[in-house]
Amino acid sequence: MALDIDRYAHVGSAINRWDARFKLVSMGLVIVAIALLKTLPMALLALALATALLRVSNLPVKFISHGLSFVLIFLLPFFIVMPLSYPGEPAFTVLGLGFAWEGLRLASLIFIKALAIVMVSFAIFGSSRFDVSMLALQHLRCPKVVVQMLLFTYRYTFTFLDEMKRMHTSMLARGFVPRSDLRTLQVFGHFVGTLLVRSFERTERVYKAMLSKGYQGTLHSMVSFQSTPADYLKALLAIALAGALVAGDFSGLFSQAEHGWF
Amino acid sequence: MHISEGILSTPVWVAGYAGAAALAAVTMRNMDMEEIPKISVITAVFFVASLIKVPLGPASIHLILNGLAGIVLGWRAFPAIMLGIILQAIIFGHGGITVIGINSIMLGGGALVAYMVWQLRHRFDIQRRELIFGALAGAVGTISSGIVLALALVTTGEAFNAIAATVLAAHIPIMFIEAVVVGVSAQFLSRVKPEILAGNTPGTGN
Amino acid sequence: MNERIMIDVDDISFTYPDGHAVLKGLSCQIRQGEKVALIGPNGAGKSTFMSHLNGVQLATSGRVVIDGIEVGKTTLREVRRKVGIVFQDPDDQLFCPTVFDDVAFGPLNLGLDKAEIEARVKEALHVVGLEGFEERSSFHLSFGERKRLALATVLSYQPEILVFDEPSTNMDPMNRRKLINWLKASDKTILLCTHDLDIALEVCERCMMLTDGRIIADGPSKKILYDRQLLEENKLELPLALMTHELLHGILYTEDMDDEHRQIISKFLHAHRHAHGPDGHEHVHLHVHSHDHSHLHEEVDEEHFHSHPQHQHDHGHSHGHDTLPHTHDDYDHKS
Amino acid sequence: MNERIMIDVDDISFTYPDGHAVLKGLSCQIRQGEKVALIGPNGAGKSTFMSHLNGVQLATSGRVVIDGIEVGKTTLREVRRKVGIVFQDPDDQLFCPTVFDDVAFGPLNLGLDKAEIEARVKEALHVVGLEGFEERSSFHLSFGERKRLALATVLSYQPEILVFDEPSTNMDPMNRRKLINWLKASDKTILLCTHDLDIALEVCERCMMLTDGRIIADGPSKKILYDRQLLEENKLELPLALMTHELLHGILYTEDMDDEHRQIISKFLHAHRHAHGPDGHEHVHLHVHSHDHSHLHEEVDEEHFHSHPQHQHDHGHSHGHDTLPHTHDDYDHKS
Repeated sequence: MALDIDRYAHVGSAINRWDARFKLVSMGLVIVAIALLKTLPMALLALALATALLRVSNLPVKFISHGLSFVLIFLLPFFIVMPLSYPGEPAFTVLGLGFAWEGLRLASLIFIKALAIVMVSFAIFGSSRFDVSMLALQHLRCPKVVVQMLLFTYRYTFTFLDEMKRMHTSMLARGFVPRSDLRTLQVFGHFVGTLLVRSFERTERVYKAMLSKGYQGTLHSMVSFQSTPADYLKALLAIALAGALVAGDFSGLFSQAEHGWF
Repeated sequence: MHISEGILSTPVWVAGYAGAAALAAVTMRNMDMEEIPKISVITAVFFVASLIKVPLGPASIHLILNGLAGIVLGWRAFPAIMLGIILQAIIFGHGGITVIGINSIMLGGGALVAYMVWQLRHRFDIQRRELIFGALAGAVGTISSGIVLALALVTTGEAFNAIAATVLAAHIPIMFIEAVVVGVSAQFLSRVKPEILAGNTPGTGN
Repeated sequence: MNERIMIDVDDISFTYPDGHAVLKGLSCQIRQGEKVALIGPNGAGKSTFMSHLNGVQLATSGRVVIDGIEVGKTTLREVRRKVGIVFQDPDDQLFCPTVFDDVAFGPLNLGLDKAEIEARVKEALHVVGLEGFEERSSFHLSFGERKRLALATVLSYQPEILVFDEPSTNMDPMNRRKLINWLKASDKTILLCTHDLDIALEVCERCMMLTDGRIIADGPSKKILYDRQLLEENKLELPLALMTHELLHGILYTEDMDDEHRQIISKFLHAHRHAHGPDGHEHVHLHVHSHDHSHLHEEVDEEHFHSHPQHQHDHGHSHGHDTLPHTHDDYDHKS
Repeated sequence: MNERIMIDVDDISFTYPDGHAVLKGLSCQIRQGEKVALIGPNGAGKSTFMSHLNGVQLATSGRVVIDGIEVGKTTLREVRRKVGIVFQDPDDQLFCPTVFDDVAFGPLNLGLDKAEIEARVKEALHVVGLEGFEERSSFHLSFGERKRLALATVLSYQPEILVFDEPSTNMDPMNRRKLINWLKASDKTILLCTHDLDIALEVCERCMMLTDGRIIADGPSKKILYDRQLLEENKLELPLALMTHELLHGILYTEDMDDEHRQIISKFLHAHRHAHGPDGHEHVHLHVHSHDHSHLHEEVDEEHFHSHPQHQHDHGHSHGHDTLPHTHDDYDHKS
């Protein structure tokens, strides 16, 4: 499982060079705009924009498509359940269940919006080093404690993932085969407990090491942000696009769901 | 288990953010310097442990373990889970940016309920208390999350009622799995490293 | 030497999906009862190679045959029954509430009956000297005890082949000594992956060097481990035992001493290597003292003072790279 | 020897709230520039003792004075500035997003200005040979690299006293050698807690043995580390270098050899220890080759073949416990 979202952060691009503070704010607004959309044509337009953004970011297609596959899996059921359970008059019936075009439209809308948002967030976080994104958040008034905890958690995720893999290997090496039975659950219960005990012991050592190096409760950083006119320009462009999406959506040019959203 | 991006109506996810911020503020009160690295490191374990897949018939599911987080971290389980959800949204695009609030309430709220159930064990003097209350906490943590999820869907629009019902039903087998895993873990921890469990004396937080 | 081939690795390669190649055409054969050291610098592929021996990773190409069974998806159960791997960090192998449960984990996976499991646990704990620890939790044991317990969890599985990853790491010297005695006395087929060249020299007659995904040298330990050039090229260091010996030679030529005496001493140090060199006597000292050290928990006795004789090496006082007697090289540099 | 006392530990005890006593009246003094090894079995209290040196744990009774400053709640900042501890597991010390941030962590906490911090980071990374790694994440480095990085994170803090917990653990021989060279060349006050008695012997002139919360022996390394009885009573083993030397003696008396020759050889081995014994010559070999090994990343050179001369030991072929020349015992058994 690849956990380092920023492993292609070194790939140069207009998005990569964008001051992370500006990127977070303006792209955040784009995400909100997409989330507000209620019509299919505007959602498709948002998807097209998100695709263009990823092209500009130069992130490898394989890296992105792997991330997007999760969204796909989670949202597929909606295509089945929504059309068959949409309230009101069904268009026709399949196997005794009413099929409503409106339900299918709603499912498509959800799917397209989700895809677009996840693509935009990949463009945001895939194009900057993780710590830089987090420090940008801190500059944007996100509480320091939260940012510090996010950085620590992220860092130790890798240590524990390695630890877990080694433990798992040693289980397999002694012939363990997970099944749908009580013993498997018990083994996993002990496994998780062991991970927790080991990490608890590690927290003590980490804290000791931090104290030894003069830790006083705050994480200082030397990362500094410097904005250029280009950063403002990119931000303005992004915000304008977000505004356009929402305006197009509210203009009444396109139909909205009757029972889906208020 | 989490809500994906794009499903909820705007008022619902905005309310989710507001509620999560309020809960985070309350549950992070009086956090001292020492807790910062400790909670972070334990959060990393929960994050990693939630990648464990348990076979369920022909398919397999990921462990949730929010009940266990409640047992171990007490009230601090809420900020911990919120951190995990933020990371998940950023790293995997699981869940999503707009649903961080509602997902935190769903799983973190479940953890808080689980912690309250776990604390009830002090009123009983029975054998295998940790196993039983751990299992209850695991089950309650899961099912509370399922209920929050269903409610969020239902308030989004009546078109989602059927989905809400399906999701709630799907939580029942997961509830059993979580109950066993969390119960066994709780018993294990109480034996091996009792100081890791939250609220070992009645009435204290973490 | 027994002719049954327990490990037969035929030209295996392993490449990660991201294109990173770890093993690049590796072959070797290990016979029943052999004790083989696998040495090489960090990152050479030792761990990956080990995971191939019991199918935790499957080769991209080539084949691994364990005691006649080809490792593949359908044979994992059988293969894992034959190959026991003792990993470096005991904590990666201990995850049960009690010592008993940890040792019983493997046998339980084999589906053995209760009496058999109990017997095996008892035996394995006896071998590592942890009888009476059954109900303890591994978290409450010392590091040395956990390291021994990790070995017991594999022994109870009764594999015919034992693979060790850095068995002596982090051990205090006394526990290291106990482990060496046990390894020397064991009659299992043993593969020892280690940086501790002294343990390799002491336990294993044969040594393979893995570098950059290939076996680049395979032969008697006292050849490979005395080959300064080979070791240095592969970021390893001469075993301490040998370094001391060389040092004496160095001093021999700096001390103020008459030539006759120097000759006598030099001859002694020289003779000493050759007496135990490749002329037939070589195993005498290895086995003579290992008759009853089958238990790790035995107190260390005088025996270990006899364990190095065949490891001494003589190439005069020069510190250059060309001092090895390459005349009787019976191993091959494959690089 | 410099007379400034950097570490002055006066009869400290430490008892956990649950009543478990770890340190039981421990005293020692370490002077500026001294390199001292702290050895002892697992569980003797080494880690707890280390935590007392920079006030991460505070003594229940007794006092610790670091370079004239008594360790206490009000002096923690000053004390931690003077004492740098390099812990065993690098993952416990590398908690920042990038290599740069990890090395800058200490200086940032000192509130230094930006240019100074950058200079220190650069220098520390240079010393451990990790220049150019600034932007990498520590979790993507190899184990050896992380171990060196952990050292850099302490060096950038520029402490006057360096405390190491098992610095050579898990290192491959090449990295171990680089570390030894660096330690030998360093002019800091160094306390080395280790099981690796060979590294203790090579780096430190002085050695303390900690057992059951007390220092039970303190003296020249070549005395303590050659005291078989003391080591065995404390579950340690003679350093390998010494074992080999002893072995040669053993052989001397089993080989078929005329008495005259035997005497010459025996005299050589014996003389060799005494030439570098406590009669004044003892530091010659330690320092003569260490002039420019201040960088861990230097290639290992011939120098390490000269590093053992003062460690040889002669006590004839007997394997008993009473063979040490106790006549010039200048250290004290306090037990």
